[in-house]
Amino acid sequence: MPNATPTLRLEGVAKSFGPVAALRSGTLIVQPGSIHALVGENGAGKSTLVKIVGGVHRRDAGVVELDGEPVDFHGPAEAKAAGVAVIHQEPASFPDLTVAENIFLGREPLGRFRRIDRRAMREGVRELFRNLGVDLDPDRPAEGLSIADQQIVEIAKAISLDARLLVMDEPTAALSAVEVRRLFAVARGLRDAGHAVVFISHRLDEVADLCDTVTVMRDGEHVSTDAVADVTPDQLVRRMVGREVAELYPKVPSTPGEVVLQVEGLESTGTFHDVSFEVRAGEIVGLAGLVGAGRSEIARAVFGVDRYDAGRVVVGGRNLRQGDPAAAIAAGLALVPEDRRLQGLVTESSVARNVSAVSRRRLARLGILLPDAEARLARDWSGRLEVKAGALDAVTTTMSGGNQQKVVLAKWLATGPKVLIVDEPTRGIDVGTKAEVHRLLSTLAAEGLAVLMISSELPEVLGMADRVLVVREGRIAAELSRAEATPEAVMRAATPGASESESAA
Amino acid sequence: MRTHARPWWQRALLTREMLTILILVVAWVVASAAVQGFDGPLTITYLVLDVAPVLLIALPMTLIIATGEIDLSVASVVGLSSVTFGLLHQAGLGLWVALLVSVLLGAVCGAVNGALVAYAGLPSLAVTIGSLALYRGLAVGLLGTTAVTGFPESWTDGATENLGESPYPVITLGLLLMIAVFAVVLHATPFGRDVLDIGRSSEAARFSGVDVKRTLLILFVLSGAVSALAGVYYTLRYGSARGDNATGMELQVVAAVLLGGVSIFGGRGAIHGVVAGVLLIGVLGSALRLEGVTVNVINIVIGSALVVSVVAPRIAGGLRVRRRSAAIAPHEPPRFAAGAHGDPDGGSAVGQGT
Amino acid sequence: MSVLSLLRRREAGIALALLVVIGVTTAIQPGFLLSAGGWRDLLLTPSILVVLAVGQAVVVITRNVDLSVGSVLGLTAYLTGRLFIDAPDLPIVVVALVAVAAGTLLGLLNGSIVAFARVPALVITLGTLYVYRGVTLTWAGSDRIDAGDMPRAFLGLGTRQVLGVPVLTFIAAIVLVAVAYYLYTARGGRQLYAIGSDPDAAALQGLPVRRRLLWAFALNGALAGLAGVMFAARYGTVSSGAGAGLELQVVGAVVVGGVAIFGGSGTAVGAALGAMLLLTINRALPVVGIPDFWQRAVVGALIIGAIALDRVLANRRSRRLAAARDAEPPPGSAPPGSAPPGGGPNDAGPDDREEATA
Amino acid sequence: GSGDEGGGGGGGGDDVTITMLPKNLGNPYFEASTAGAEEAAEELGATVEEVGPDAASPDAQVPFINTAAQQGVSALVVSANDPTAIGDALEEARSAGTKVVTFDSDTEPQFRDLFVNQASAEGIADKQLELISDQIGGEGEIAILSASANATNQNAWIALMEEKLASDYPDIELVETAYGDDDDQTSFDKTAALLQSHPDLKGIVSPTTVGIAAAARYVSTSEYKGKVAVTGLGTPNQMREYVEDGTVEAFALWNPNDLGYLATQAAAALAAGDITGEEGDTFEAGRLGEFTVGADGEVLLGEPYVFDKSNIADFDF
Ligand SMILES: Nc1ncnc2c1ncn2[C@@H]1O[C@H](COP(=O)(O)OP(=O)(O)OP(=O)(O)O)[C@@H](O)[C@H]1O
Ligand SMILES: Nc1ncnc2c1ncn2[C@@H]1O[C@H](COP(=O)(O)OP(=O)(O)OP(=O)(O)O)[C@@H](O)[C@H]1O
Ligand SMILES: [Mg+2]
Ligand SMILES: [Mg+2]
Repeated sequence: MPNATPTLRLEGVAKSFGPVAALRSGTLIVQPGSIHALVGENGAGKSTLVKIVGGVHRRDAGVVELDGEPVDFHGPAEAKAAGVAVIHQEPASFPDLTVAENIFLGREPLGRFRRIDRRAMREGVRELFRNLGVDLDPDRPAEGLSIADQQIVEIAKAISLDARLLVMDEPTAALSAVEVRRLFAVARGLRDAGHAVVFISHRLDEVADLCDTVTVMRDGEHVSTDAVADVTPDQLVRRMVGREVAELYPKVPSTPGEVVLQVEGLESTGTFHDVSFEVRAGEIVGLAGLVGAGRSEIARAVFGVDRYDAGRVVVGGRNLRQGDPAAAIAAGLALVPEDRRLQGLVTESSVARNVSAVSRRRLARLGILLPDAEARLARDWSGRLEVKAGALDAVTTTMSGGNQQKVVLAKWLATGPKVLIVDEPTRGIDVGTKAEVHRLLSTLAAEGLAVLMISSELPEVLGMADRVLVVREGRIAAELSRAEATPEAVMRAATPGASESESAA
Repeated sequence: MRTHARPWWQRALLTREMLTILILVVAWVVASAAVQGFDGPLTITYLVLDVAPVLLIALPMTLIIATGEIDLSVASVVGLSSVTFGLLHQAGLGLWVALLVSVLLGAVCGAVNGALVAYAGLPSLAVTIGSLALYRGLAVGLLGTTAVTGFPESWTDGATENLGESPYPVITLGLLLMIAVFAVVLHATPFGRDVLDIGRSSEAARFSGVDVKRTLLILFVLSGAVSALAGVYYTLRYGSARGDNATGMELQVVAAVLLGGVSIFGGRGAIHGVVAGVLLIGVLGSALRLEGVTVNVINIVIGSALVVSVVAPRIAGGLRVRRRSAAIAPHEPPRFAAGAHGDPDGGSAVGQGT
Repeated sequence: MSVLSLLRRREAGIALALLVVIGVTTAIQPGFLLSAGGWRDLLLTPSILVVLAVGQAVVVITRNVDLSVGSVLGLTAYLTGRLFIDAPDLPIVVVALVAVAAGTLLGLLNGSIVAFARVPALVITLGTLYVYRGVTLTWAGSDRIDAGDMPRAFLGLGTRQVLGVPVLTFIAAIVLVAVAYYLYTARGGRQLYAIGSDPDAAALQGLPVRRRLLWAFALNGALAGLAGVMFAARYGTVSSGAGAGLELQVVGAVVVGGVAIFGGSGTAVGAALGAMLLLTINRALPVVGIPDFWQRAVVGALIIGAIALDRVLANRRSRRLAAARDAEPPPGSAPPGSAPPGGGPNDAGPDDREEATA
Repeated sequence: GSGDEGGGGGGGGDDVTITMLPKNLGNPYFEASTAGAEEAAEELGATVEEVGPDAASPDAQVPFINTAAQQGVSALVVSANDPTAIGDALEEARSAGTKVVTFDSDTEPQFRDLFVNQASAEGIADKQLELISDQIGGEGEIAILSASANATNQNAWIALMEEKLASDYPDIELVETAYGDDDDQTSFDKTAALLQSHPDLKGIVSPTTVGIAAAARYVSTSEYKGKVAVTGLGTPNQMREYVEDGTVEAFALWNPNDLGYLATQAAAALAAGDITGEEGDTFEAGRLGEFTVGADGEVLLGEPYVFDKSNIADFDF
């Protein structure tokens, strides 16, 4: 390894959010002129580390140095000023501003009288986009940009800073193969110019392709740092997971029964097209695809929180009224949404209130809801799912992600559903809980529940599903049986621009 | 697992509502001791009569604000219902019919607001600023220069009479009934839970099968109908139906509700707090007037109380846990960057001017 | 910017509505526009509201609101008169500057509570609405400033015309141009839009959110102070109740002018046109034969109509954008659904406590 | 009648307390009447306290009436914002032992003990018509700029003026009655609107002090100065400037100071039990001399006084 002063040095950095220790001991040393991969499971603390480097969070403990100088950023502005550019995992664009304004916000080129020079700004954006090989109108509002385009805007913004350290948190998650290659070319150019780049991705092939060094994190701690050439993907996975992968997916075999959920020709302008599939009792159907492929939208439309333009949803032989979640619930549908903080839970409410949120009408006697009935239901289900919380009236904001997810599951299982749709059921959940959730889903399916599982984690889909549907650009691109569903087959079907050398980790 | 993290008395005492109730009690005790004339029986009578309309309207307003919306048109509905009630009486209709029609009209006014907010998705603040002008305009337009008077004594007396020899006006019973109904609805029915859930996260509520739109519509209809009822009371109390009745009362109602501990962002609030908030404003006004303090000072006291009641818990809470970036008034849940939110250091991450 | 895109803007619609109102009314009563007085009143009547609306627009763009403007106007108008009485030797310009400074201070007070305590602007400014008004009432008591108390030269500002344009209209126009220029071409101006568009993203970007909020409230306060001076000059009498109830009219004008109440979009020009439209309609109604009493109803219907129209236009646009994603194959993977529209004000993090159920 | 003991025990006849409740605070007209009240109180050895709402609405007046009842003051002197709306509150105050005198703007007679009338309604209506007719040469269009649409006294005068116009002034046409709500800004804007919508307008009559000042101010700086006559009821201080610059030829008013003085004298006489408010009762009112209670419990101050260039310098209120 080179011995120059590292551009970035983090040692023993820790960060907790209330009771959640997101980062216990983050260590990362990035040399100038190198591209450094940071890998780890969901919730390993990668984004938290990045946010500390970018000045979004302040560390609780540890050392952060830039070019050998200790730094302590009080805000993103200071990090930016110190030459750190960060592409955060969730793009944060301003829908009301134009693309060009989004990119140059706060550092617009100025003309006479300190007035913004829009022409120069537009030219600058065109130049950036030319380098990235994309074709976006700098003057269009950011409102309505696809996730991929938002990501591109973020990338352009970060690159335009010309920083000594560029950190990219899963920039490729939403990009097509072509765009990924262009991004890599830009990153290599920066490296060759002596900049340091940190690259986070769940796709290990990308890591092998682009990076020279790789750091593995697990449960908020540093596990290892090696030259990419020195480790195999299998080794990396084992370090990330901390145990053998197989036991994570305790699949219980079951025999599918009759069709419970049937979706026919579902269509929504700009989002998904001609979506048809069915789910049988006792079956787990996986819905795979790239982020932004439209899987969540399909689930939301089926459940009724979104409307659709054409097609129909049939549950237990009866047509489901569209745009009416209450009807869906009555028909036996349940949806564990992908964003538990925003959609799954009323985080400001207590465990008890969340668990009883859907069932409370059933619990009421003469219209009056007795706290006892509510507490009994909550105690029952949170006990069954082993929710760890101080008390039933504890507010869920402070709970760990895994426990929050269990509360969401408890809420829906308490309704006694026939079909359970789970969207990213284990996102941001630690390994132990993950296995628990998998075991639970598997058991429920064995008891005759129909499960539709959306997941961006390929191993999860492959490990749990009896059948895999692959969504690409809002269309069902392939249906694969458990036997046919290899990582390669799924990725090939999922990636737009045909079957280029994409393969899964 | 335990059901409660704290014993019941701590849970009851450590609420925002208790603060308002405590201040109310202190104000009452101090006024009784120090203000001449305050401890007389007339004080209670006048207090109840004076706060009645604000209290009535504050009840549905509590539910609306608890969902994170607002209804600024209430005082205009009071005016409009006062006018319809008067005109129908003038036209020779029975007062019960007039009352019924006025309340129905109020419900319709509320339904218009509700439809625009819930189904057309328009911001309630803007919509009800518009309907505030619209309904007041209709009221003033309908009655023009005149006021309708000459309501039967039996009705006007009913609005102000005391219960037997007690200092409590008859309407106290009605008020208590309304308070009880709204308290039960908000705190002990699934509907009330829906209301609070919508205020905390309307997105999550929708994903739990709550019909957010219908709930909002119901609340606005309720607000319109109760405001209209308050309008009828107003008319009878003053024996005069006028288009400009209760002008500006919307801000009094909102101030009382917020003083009672309801969060303007929604999701938090309790009826007993709001009742205390309404009474607190009434008691302060009554005591200060008895002391010969003029309206101006009363305005200052009420305004400061409002600001302090919002800022103080913030500062107190901020010392315990520095909380997240809510620098900005009514705002949507962020679509992204969930991580940036829970940051306990958010305070320092925001707005570092160089 | 091309002529076509200029015509398609939201402001063009309001301008058109304004022209129609003026046109129809003039056709019925030519003096409405074609007499010296008509022309003057057309320009003069809205000038104070224009100044207030432009200031309010800046605050609303940041996803806040300032309900205390009416009270600030009252206080500064009275201050103006008081200064003329108590310090008759002060030049008019100094008096005006003192009043503007006082407005700025009051605005800063609002802004700092909102920005530092992080509490909703609606509540805070509702509180200061009462407080500022109370201060004026206490200070003024039954006192009133009469025309005779103020210098003629100052009162002249309220009525004098230069080149056929009233002085106050000139002032309003200068304010409008300056603020519009700032909002459109200054970095700080664009940041106000960013803050209103997504406050959390703005913080994540490292924008100086607090400083900008303070600045927005201060600017609004300063303009309310200026409006107070204009009020004193135009009406010649200032009592402690001056400007009472003006806040809702101002917010109404801003909303009619196409400034979204949830921040992030709208222009100063729109707000100014909204103010002109409201007051011109007010004056036109009696001329076209609609009695006085119905004016407020028409104004209310207009406000509601304007917001509804905005929503229809926004829906059309997002549908178009969604359809566009299907039409031209996007560079990236498939487009996800656009953001849900509207969205209630929630999740801004009040205290983490369950409300008492007992 | 629960306040009897408290009121009687504490004060009795020697300690007369009077509450002065004008339509609203911040109105120079009432400032003058309160000054008169204080003058009278001082002469009588009574105490007078002025209270009132910031806006002229009846519902805002009620709490102050209630407060007076709670305090058990000897007498309440009030200018009513509505003839009936404050009636109940006044009755309760009276049953608590407080004497009620209305001045300037009356309630219905059963709600008060006395009404001190500034001038008879006929007198006021006649005087204003006389003034406007003189100023516009006896013919043409005129408009009225009133206070709020519900003001009792305004409406009574306007009704009388309309009658008189029809019978005695056939060549004068009343084209519109506008309402300025006793608010400067509204009155000012309403004046502009009146002139706008009636290009042939010859004169404006504003029977309210706020309205006439606003109208005069608008006209004085417009092209209408000297062409459109402005008259009505105003205070000399507010109107001096416009009389001197020729915008206004003449206007009328009684002396509000005297009005407050007389109302307070009457209130004290009631409180002392000297009079009961019956028709024919007489009482001594300090510097104003002796007054007799007329029909319906009315006490008449006198004829309105006309102010013009020749005499306006002699007054300061
Ligand atoms: N603001 C926060 N408040 C509470 N917990 C948080 C917060 N941000 C992150 N966490 C928790 O900290 C842990 C680490 O999260 P982080 O986002 O850093 O993971 P990650 O490695 O980036 O995962 P992914 O691969 O899914 O992006 C998770 O358990 C997460 O739920
Ligand atoms: N332009 C946008 N503005 C706001 N939110 C968006 C936008 N695009 C996508 N989203 C949201 O981001 C989330 C992820 O995208 P989406 O659901 O379309 O893809 P998906 O196939 O379900 O991907 P995944 O579930 O793997 O994240 C969704 O909740 C969607 O509503
Ligand atoms: Mg991450
Ligand atoms: Mg998804």
